[in-house]
Amino acid sequence: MIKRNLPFAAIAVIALVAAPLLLEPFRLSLLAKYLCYAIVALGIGLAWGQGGMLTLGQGVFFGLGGYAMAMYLKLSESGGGLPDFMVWSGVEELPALWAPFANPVFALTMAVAGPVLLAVVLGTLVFRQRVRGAYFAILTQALAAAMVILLVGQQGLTGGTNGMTNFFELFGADLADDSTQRVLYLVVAGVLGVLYLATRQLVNSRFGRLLVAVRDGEDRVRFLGYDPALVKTVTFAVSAGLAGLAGALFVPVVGIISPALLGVVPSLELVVAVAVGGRQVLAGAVLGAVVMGYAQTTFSEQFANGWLYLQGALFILVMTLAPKGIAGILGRLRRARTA
Amino acid sequence: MRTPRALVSALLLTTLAACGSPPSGSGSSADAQDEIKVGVLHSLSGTMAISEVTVRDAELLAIEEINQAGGVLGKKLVPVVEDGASDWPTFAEKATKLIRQDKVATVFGGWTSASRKAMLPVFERYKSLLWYPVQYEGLESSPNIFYTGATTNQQIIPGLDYLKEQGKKKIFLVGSDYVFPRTANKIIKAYAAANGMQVLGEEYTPLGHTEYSTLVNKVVQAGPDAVFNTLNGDSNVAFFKQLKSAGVSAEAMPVLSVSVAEEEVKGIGVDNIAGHPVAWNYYQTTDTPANQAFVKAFKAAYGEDKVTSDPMQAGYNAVHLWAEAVKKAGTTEVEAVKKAAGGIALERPEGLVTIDGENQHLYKTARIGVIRPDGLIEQVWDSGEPIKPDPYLKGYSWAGGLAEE
Amino acid sequence: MTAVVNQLPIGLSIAAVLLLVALGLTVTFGQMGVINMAHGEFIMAGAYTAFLLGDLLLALPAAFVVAGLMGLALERGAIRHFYGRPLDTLLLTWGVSLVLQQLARDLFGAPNVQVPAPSWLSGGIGILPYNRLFIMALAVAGVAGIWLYLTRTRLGRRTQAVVQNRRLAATSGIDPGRVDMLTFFIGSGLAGLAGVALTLIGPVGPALGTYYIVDAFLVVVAGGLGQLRGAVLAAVGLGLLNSYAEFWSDASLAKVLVFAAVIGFLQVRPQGLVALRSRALT
Amino acid sequence: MLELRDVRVVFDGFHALDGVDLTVADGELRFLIGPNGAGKTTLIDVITGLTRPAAGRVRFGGYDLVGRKEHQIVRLGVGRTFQTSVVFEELTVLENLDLAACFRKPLWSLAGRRRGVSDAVAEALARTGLEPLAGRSAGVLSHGQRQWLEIGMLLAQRPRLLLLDEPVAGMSKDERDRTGQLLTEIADDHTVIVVEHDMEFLRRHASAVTVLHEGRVLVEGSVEQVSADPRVQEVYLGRRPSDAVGK
Repeated sequence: MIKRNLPFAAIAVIALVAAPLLLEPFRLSLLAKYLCYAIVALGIGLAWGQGGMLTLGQGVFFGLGGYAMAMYLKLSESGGGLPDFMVWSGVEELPALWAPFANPVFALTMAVAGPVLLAVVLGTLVFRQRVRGAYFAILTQALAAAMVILLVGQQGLTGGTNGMTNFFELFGADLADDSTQRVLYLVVAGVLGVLYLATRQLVNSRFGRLLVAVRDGEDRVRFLGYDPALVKTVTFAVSAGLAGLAGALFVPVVGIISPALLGVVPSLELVVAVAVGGRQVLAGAVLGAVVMGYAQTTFSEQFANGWLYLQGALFILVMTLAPKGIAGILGRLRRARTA
Repeated sequence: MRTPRALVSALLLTTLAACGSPPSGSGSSADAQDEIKVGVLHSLSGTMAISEVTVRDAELLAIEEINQAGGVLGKKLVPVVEDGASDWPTFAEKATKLIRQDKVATVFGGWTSASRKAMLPVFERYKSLLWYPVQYEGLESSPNIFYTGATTNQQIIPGLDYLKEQGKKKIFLVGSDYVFPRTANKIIKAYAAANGMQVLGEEYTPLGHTEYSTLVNKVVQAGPDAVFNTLNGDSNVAFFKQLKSAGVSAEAMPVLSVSVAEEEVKGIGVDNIAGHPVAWNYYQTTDTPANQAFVKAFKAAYGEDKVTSDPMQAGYNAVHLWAEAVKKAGTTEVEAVKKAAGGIALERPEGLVTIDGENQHLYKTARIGVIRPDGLIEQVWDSGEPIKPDPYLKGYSWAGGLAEE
Repeated sequence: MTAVVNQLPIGLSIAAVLLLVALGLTVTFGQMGVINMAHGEFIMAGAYTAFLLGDLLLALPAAFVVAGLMGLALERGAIRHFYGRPLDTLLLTWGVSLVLQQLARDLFGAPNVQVPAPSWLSGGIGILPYNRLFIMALAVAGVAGIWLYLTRTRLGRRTQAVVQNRRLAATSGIDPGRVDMLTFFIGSGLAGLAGVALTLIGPVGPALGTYYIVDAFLVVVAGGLGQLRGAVLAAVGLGLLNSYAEFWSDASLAKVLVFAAVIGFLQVRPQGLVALRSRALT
Repeated sequence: MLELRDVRVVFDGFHALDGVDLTVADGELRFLIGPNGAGKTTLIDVITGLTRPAAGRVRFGGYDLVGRKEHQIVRLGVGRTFQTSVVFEELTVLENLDLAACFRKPLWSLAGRRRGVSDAVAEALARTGLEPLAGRSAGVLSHGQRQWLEIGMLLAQRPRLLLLDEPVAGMSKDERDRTGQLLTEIADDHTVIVVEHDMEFLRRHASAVTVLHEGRVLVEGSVEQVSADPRVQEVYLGRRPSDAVGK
């Protein structure tokens, strides 16, 4: 098995090294952005593809991670003073909620722990009551809607609709500098690689088998002596943590976090990406996120109006003709070739 | 192990495809020497498209006019149009693309404050130039942005002056929940305190909110002389419809809006909003020779049923002002253009505008208008002369606490 | 004090809007288990029908048919291949909703359009304008109509039979496919009616559907799977909650509170307000 | 070991169980029979926590079962199968059994990959004769094999009390015989309750039988006693010929 994976690992490493060399800095940071989305997609692949939980609120966790990171960046630049948007919003004293985020370790921890905690609370509340399937999907979607309203309403704390932008440096490195962006790309790609392997390990473990069992027969699993609510909550929390980490990486790469990134539509778009790539295989989820991100950039550059048509049509086609996504098509091709 | 081999390869191929994608703007050798690329960056899709598409149209019209007249420095302007998709991070991304890949000389774009705030670091980072065409909340003066819409002392404060003149002492503030309304309302409250006016209430609703019966109830119960409305977009439609059906008339309780222009009136329904005042610097009916030409040209280009509005005109002006500055500087180089821009004065549809070299805003005439039954806006008051832009309200003693940098 | 009292009829009128936008969903989601994310765009289609006809009363039946036919096309063209896969349907119909939104933008333009309100709806009783009362009446009529249809007509009883046991219904001579078509036609048609009503109080533009879809789903979830009674109770409850929460705080907080209430509510009654007991192991 | 007292279940006014008393001793093999709607499956549902009784007590080895969640009851040592077998089709036979065997382990320890085959799983494989199919995905099994896999999963759980809901329904003659054999083996070292319709199967493998009718216990005794009882003949013959004894 290790042998079979070796060539791919080699190609991955080459791509990691080659992309920064071949790509213009602007394109490279776009690629880094897609890879951030790919980390979220990994979590969706786990929760939805493996666990059958269609989460339409993944943007919320992504956003929480992003905001935690943004708070740190803002504070580190203002040197403990008030961040720029608070001045505009008429806030006079640094809110107590903000103070601990001056510490990078705390901020990074919260970027993951915050989403995990929210997922655990929400998961416990809904899964214990056996809310599932479509109900769960709708609730997570409502969560995304409610979260956006909450963030926008607390302008003094969160920057409102604007969100937070105008970041200059991360750990002393100038974010505007191309070399910093290159390092960030490598970090994101590396993190994605590690998380991909870890998630794959989880999927292949007994826990992964249990998760599939919960997906296909939640009630039956109860009679095997497991608590499906616990299994689902843990999985949901893992996917939330992945999204949170992705959000934290996203902020220095893209330079902005705003409610627009975590609402209903971006959350759904990520699910679309996973479906297009192929939800049943983790690599499909990653592939989907990169492909859809790339497609969105390219198509919106060429025909802005067509993008919605294309996205909608692509989705209808994938769901009706290839529910297993690109991964399914490739898998079939491969089988056809070997057969 | 369960991962299809082909899939992993595909993943890598995509990565490499992204690598190999030819950066279309980098072929500068192909760039004809007689062309200047300029960026046009507005939301062409999503919720903001309603407003921004018309601004893009006006900007493209101005570019066309300049090309008809022989271009700038003997070169033709070539617009590179991008879609901000009503999404702030997309604005930042597309701005980066326009600057770094297309290497445009300048960008005209943005509408919401959020989109401007998102683009600001990009333009500052790459020392490029943005022309922002919409009235906004002030408290900003980026060296890399020219603001061709009104700042607060050219719209909000004249609006309040007008209400005061009309004897409206008790006002109620209604706004969408984002930066502009909140900042505007801070200014209004300070103004009211200094001018013996009373603010009876201050309410915010989420963007895209459409249920206003509770809010209308609150307003009616408070019984103000006038309402100061900073709602944005579709919410205005719901608000005015529900206000009208609650039996509130423009005579009894005028609602002064700062985000409702000719274009929006159509969607709200003239019946629902006729008689209410608005505050801008320009109306389609503004009586200047430049405006007659502009309205005519715009209708000829985009259809007789099209209306022109303040932000459209401000976008249209932005292109002409930039072209003027480039001519004066003799180059499109950013620092030279900025330097040349200060002091440029042009007769525009809204009247005489002058670029304030210091804060890169415009001297503009404030105009209050009332919506006519035909959907156009009739001017009922103006400031007499162009007002010097004062984004930090330094010239207003009562605004002391608001404007710290 | 009057303001507080006024919030009661206001809450009920909000409830009527919620009920109207959710009514079609209780039929399609409830009776067929289909999550139709394009429901909002059917509402939009109803509103644009009113715009094209320019007459409210004429628009009601027309919008019902237009939205109903769109629903029918969606059901025949795509959804019927997806029965038993509610999550896939959800994503599929979301794709449809994107396409419909862009289509509306291309057909009618991005700006909002104006549907003139009929003069006989100007004025009102107390705090409630006639147009609100009209919406409330329409909601009541919609509920009554659905109830009569399901319980008093042969077709309606067949629908119930198919919902309860598809195979059994099929063996007793009912064609479940046709019942599905009809159910979807009616559910989507109700969205069209809601769209016409919404032109009285809100914007008519390509984004119309997106403003209502989340609320509509919350009503259905809180109301319990496809239970008419539940949907009515949930709409009234959420409408009143919204009205008073906004009155005592603000609109943003009211929306968040409504979401929290639905989550909290599911803790007490996980299957919504009204739920059927089922012995089946799913 | 298992003791039910005056258990009542009401579905929308219908009394599915109307005061059932039942005692099953340690090591016993008990058959539950009765016409359709008699409440057999409901009784199992009550014991395993799927249905909450309106009234009555269910005690198992000193624990009160009413109000406990399904998985908690399993953890006390009560396992069951379902009429329509539910196995996880995407998992292999071995993985199905392995999951069943692992439920006592802490959840975090499951994050590791499975190494080897545990004793409980090996034993379940051997007893059900599914060894040759261990690596196959459960989705390709025949109906009979699925039932055995379910029983195997039950065995892998190492429960103290097994509840089998119509284990031979729909099986061929051969399969029924093998299941019967399996059942006898299991009954040697477990307490078992079997719900069954098939009278022939009953005669061959049952010793103690409880007959349910309209939510009540009609009669209890050996197969001979029960089938000779006129009331039993009446419920079966008089009302639902299709369920008649000896069908």
